[in-house]
Amino acid sequence: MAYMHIGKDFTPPDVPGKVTGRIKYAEDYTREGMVYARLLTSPIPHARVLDIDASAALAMDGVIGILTADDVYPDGEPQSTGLKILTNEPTLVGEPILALAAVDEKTAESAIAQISVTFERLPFVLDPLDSLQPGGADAYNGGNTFVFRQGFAEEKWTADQVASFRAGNEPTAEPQQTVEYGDLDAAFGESSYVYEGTFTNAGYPHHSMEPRSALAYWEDGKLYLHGGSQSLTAFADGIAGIIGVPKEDLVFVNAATGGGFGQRARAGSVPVYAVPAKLSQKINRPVMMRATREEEFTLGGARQGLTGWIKVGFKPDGVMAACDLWIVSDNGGKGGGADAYSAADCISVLYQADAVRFRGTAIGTNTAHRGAQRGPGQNQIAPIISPILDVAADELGVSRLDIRKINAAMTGDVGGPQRTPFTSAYMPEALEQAATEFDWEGRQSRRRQTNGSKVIGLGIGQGYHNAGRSGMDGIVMMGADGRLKIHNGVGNLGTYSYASTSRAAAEVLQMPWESCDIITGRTDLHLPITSPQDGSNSIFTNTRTCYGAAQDMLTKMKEIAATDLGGDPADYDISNERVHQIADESVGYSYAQVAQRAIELGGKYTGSAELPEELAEWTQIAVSRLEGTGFMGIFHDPRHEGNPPGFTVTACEIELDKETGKIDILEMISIGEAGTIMHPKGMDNQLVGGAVWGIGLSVYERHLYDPQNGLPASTGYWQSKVPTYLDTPLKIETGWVDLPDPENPVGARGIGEPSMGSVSAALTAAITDALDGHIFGASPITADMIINHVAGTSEEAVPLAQNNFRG
Amino acid sequence: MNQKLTRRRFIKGVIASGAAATSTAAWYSATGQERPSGFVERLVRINVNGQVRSVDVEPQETLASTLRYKLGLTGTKLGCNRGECGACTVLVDDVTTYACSVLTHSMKNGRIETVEGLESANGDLHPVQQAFVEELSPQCGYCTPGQVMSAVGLLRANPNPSREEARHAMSGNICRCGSYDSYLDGVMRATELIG
Amino acid sequence: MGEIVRYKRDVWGEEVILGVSWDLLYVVFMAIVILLIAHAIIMAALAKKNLDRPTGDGRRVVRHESIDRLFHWLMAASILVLIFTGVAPILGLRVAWLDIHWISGLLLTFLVVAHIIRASFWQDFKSMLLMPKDFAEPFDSSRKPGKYYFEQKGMHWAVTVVALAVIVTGVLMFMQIDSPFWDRTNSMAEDQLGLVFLLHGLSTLALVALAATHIYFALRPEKIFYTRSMISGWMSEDEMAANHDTSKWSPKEAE
Amino acid sequence: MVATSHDVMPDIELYQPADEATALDLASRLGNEGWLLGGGQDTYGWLKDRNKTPAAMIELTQIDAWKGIKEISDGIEIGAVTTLTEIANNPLVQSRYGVLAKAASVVASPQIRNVGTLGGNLNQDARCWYYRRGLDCYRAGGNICYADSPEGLNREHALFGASRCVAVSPSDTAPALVALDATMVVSSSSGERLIPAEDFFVGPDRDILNMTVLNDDEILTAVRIPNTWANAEFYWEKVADRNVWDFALVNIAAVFKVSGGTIEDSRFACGAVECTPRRLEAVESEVRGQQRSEELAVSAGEIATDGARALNYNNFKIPLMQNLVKRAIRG
Repeated sequence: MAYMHIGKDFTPPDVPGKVTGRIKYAEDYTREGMVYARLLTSPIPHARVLDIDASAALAMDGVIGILTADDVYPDGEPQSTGLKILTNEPTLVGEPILALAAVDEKTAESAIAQISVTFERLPFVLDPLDSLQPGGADAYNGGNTFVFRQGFAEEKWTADQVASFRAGNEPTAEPQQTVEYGDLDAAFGESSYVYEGTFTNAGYPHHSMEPRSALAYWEDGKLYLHGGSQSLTAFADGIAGIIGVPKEDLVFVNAATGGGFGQRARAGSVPVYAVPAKLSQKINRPVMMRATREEEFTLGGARQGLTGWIKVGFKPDGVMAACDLWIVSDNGGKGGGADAYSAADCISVLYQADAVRFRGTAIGTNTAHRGAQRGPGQNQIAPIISPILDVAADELGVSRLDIRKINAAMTGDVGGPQRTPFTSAYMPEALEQAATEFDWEGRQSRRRQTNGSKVIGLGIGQGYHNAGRSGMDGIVMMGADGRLKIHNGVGNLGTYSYASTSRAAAEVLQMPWESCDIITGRTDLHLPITSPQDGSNSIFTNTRTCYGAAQDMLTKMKEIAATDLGGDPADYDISNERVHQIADESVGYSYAQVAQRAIELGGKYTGSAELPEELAEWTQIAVSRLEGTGFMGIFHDPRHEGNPPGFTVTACEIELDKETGKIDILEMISIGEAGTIMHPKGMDNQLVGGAVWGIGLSVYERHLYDPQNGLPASTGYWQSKVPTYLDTPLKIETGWVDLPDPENPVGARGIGEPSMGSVSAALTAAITDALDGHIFGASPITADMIINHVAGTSEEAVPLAQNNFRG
Repeated sequence: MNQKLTRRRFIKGVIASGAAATSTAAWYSATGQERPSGFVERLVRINVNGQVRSVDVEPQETLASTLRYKLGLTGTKLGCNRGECGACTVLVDDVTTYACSVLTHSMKNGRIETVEGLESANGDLHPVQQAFVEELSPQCGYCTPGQVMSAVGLLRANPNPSREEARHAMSGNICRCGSYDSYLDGVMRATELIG
Repeated sequence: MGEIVRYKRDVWGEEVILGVSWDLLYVVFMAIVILLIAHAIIMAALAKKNLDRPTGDGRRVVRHESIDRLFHWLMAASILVLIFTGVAPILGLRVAWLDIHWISGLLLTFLVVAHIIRASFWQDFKSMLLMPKDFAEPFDSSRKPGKYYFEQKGMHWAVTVVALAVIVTGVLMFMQIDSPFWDRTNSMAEDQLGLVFLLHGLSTLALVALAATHIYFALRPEKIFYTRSMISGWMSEDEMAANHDTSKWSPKEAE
Repeated sequence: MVATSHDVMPDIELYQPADEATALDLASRLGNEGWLLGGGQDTYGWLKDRNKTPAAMIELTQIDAWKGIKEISDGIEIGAVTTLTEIANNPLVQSRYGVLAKAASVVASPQIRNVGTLGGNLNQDARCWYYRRGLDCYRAGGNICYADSPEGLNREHALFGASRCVAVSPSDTAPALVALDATMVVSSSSGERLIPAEDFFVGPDRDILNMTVLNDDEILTAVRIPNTWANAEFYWEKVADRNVWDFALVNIAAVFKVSGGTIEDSRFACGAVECTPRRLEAVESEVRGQQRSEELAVSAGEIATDGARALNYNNFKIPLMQNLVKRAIRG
């Protein structure tokens, strides 16, 4: 289809502000009378606050006040996992206990040093398997796991069960969760190659560039909150609840966010924004709470670490017959996510196994909180499963590309334990495109070629994430100037999806981009509800809403024109910012005119009547404030059917130095399969960005805690090893399949998460390739692990440990 | 308060016959001595983006603090405040420098440039900025001012770098979004714009 | 100055004992020097009255068997080495002291244990026992002691207590460093560790004071024949008669 | 009293002496309350964290006499506050002492090299994570090592010369200077002393609180590199996790006098395996008079790690160090 906007590059309106430094992040704002808050955080991994003596601090010059958990939770803290605003029951080092406000940060820091907190030290644990041991410590007060609607519970295995798992065997304990489909035994029976082994994924920290600083002040009964988030209205909707301010009284200002990869999608991940809000309320001054990099590590949280056992069977032709997966996941100090289930789901989707069984147990540890972050489960399992596929291919004499093609998902297939059909799926096309552009076949002659201590490894890998939601709302407005105002509640997290989804509205109305304004950045501009911008969903979810709202406006334009100018709405079409009769283009209204007429007519044309049912409360507030101010197109998106997948395929060639353990990625190409491409440069950014994340996951990023005392050791960029320019390829080639998805009006699906998984899959496959098929069963695979493997030395590591060095 | 008493300090105490070291300022005032020469004056005139500004700068103040909180130049970002990310990169006499990890007093004789000072008088973007827009180099944008400054510093020293040279020159800037490839595209595009 | 105990923060930020304040080393050292100088001055002032010292000529009796002398000097050497190696880093001397320190410490421990066993079973243990009646000895010039006079016994037992304290804490500290026999762990809680360091430090200070006093008296002109006896083993009958009660101590004649 | 994350520079005095005499006078007057400031890249983190609390900083970078690279009768002299970037790009250093130019060019990141000085790189403090966190460990004057234990995070720690503290020398330029047999020029108000590079660094057995033999009143003002190893064949390699910012897991600097394929003489130094740069004299004697060969490389590599005592997670440094020695000998 020939689109006016879709699939074309454009400059999102915030880009100039980013290159000039003009765009404002939360900490760039000031406010008359602003004071500075700093946090006092727990130095102890698991403790109970017995007493806080802040008298000396409060007596200091320049100290304004403090905020404690008792202020925040006058009726007691919620007894569940999940992050709290402040707590008297810290379950990890760095958890905020109180905040202190002073005239400047230096004073605040000095004053905090004068606060005396008496703790009761409680037993702590840093690895789920240690907690599962009989007598092992529990991370939470009341257990090591939290059962929804039931509360804390304690789960223990026998010592033998833990030891046997650590020794590499299938866990024999009862899992918390079991999901399966197909006849597992029969499928393994059909298999001619079966791999079985344990694996460990370290968690990886969020570490967005902008620490989660926030500014809050109250004016005329309204709370103004400046903070960074991935989602604008979805986040505001949630944080209002956490702070306890009515939605209509919260103005959330968030023009730009310095990085969001999952942990800033939902307010529940950032309850600390309530600290300046509540402190400001208490001391009646604007409060800027600046978070340090170290605090950002703790507040920002991390992806779950997984410790698992996997058994995969392949039929003689390479078809994946069965996959049996048993995962103990690390829920951290504040509860975690469902990564382990998603890992199994991902294997089912990507490799279309005949039978899959997933068993899982999630256990808390006194480490950073875990949650949404670029590819929950799918990306952790990518570096584990991909080398297994390669070893199977070699064993079965199938090419490594073919084994992926044979098992690839396509339209009409189903995936996951729920056997959900895809809205569309073009994995074979993506594989083919990657192989062609990379010259996969041609490169096979270079496979395992050596040059001194260096050896070439080739890898190809796939990534997947469910990439689309629905059920949100859309609003477009037009004033008498005829400009289209697209009210977009999507967060500005750097993907530019707030802009590219808006282009669906412009497309519907055939509106030149110069005549469009995206209304976003702060909620007092009256924005509709959206889904949180996690799970690669924005493009799919919000093209639907923007498209729908513009469609509504288009319908209304035709109605007005038909009413005023005669004929039936169906007799009208649009072009060149006019709505006109198809038969006689001279009969019609300019958009400015039709908007003027709509405003005169009022009623449903200005949002005063006939609103869609089921509009979210948040959207209703926005509409009520926009009502009568202009021509309104409004839409509530019905639910879609099926699973809109985001797929990627990556191929890479590496040179691995067996003497130094260093890996040089010589070439890399990533192909996206995300339906219609909305914004090529944006797509390219997601692919190259995901690649850097995939490289970090596979070979660099660490999540270290000292087992002796529970202190986090990877709180900064240096210790957590976020990849740099020189750890990533000089050039990452990208491409995309670009076939439309039927469940989206413009054919688009999301891509953010899979772009990381396929890179991790390809890179670890290449490492395994370079090391003659050695499977580490771990992420990351760091230089020391490679050196030890090659030299035959080993470290005295605890097997399957997640937050420390692994064996 | 730290009760730590290092052994060396004890030795010094013995040698100096028990004269305990204290804060120097207190020591000088207590002993009635004049401060040694070289003590810094707080009020300094610094050249930022071509303008000379008078600022009251604390002795220990970092350049990033002065720029952001005294001069309101918030384009210079604090990502880590520890020289581990590069978001605060500015140019001092054309040399890329972490503003979080130098003292304003150390740089006061230099020509300081921040991302706010790159546009021409008529508001045109600097070629690097223009190229970064064209190539959609930034993602979240938080590291972008630092990336821009590193690229500008590179192109002043080497107007025609190879992509490999560019990535080495840019390597002191972390981009957590992973937009390195797009930034390098931007740098290469900028070399074309500069011509 | 003025503090006795140094504190530090444990790994979770809570204040715990770090050890003794080494300022006290200076204090103890100065105090001992002043006391001993004062003693020397007083003794010098009183010197005229004590002109007729016993002579070392004439018949000799055995005061210390060669094995005892060997024990003494080995202990003395190890203690001096321990003090020097322990104090050197405090004084800021850059010497690789730790290995010498723990090796000497082990030697001292061995000697002390051996000495305790020997003294308990093979030596005249009673001769060193400090009895209540002995406390009258310094105030009654008519009372003469057996083999060891009151101050010697006092010194011996003070050194015993302090040396045992230093050894016990030293062994605990030794277990906290890597050695040829084991790899260290962090099994001891930091507050306990601090207490051990404190006791080791305090006993070190006491040992420094005792060692200084001991050496001072060993070098005093009126006592130097004891030092000679610790080197050569004998004292003269004259010396014995002047200072000891032969009814309580009857040594055999020296060869 | 409770741990909190600090981020703001606390009050501290700053002196910017313009000449040598004033600087030396300040160093002597302030003693250990004065913090010598080169480029400050190993300063502000300490101060912001409030883990080091000197009363004043003495900035040395305004003193022109201590800057720059010049030829002297025997080799070259590099002022201690010369930036690493300048050293890496200096034609004299590049042509005659390539091993140092290479080492300087891979320190940390470009911006750090732009302000970071040679003196600062040589005098930088241990990078042990526990120590940097401000824990009261041995090196901080405490009575415990958190890293040297079965569970401690000691992947980056020492193979040799540990004595209670197991931190390693983090410097890249230090091994290069040891290999080049450089001399440190150390000044104080009472005069100047010359210290061979090898003796400039001190292990925890001799001084657990300091990484160098500099006294409180002393300033490293220059480094002299003799002609002995000018234009020698050299090998430099740094293996770190990431190629920017990270400190070496192991680095190696080696210089060779080779004649007709025979190694007549050589000097080897490795960093990050001991608290000081580790000179590999046994390797030097092993290769003396030998032809470069794979066999020689292997045997010398094994000799290099004689006496290594690995902790729980740094075993890998043994093969890594052996491999780097091998690579140096292969050329």
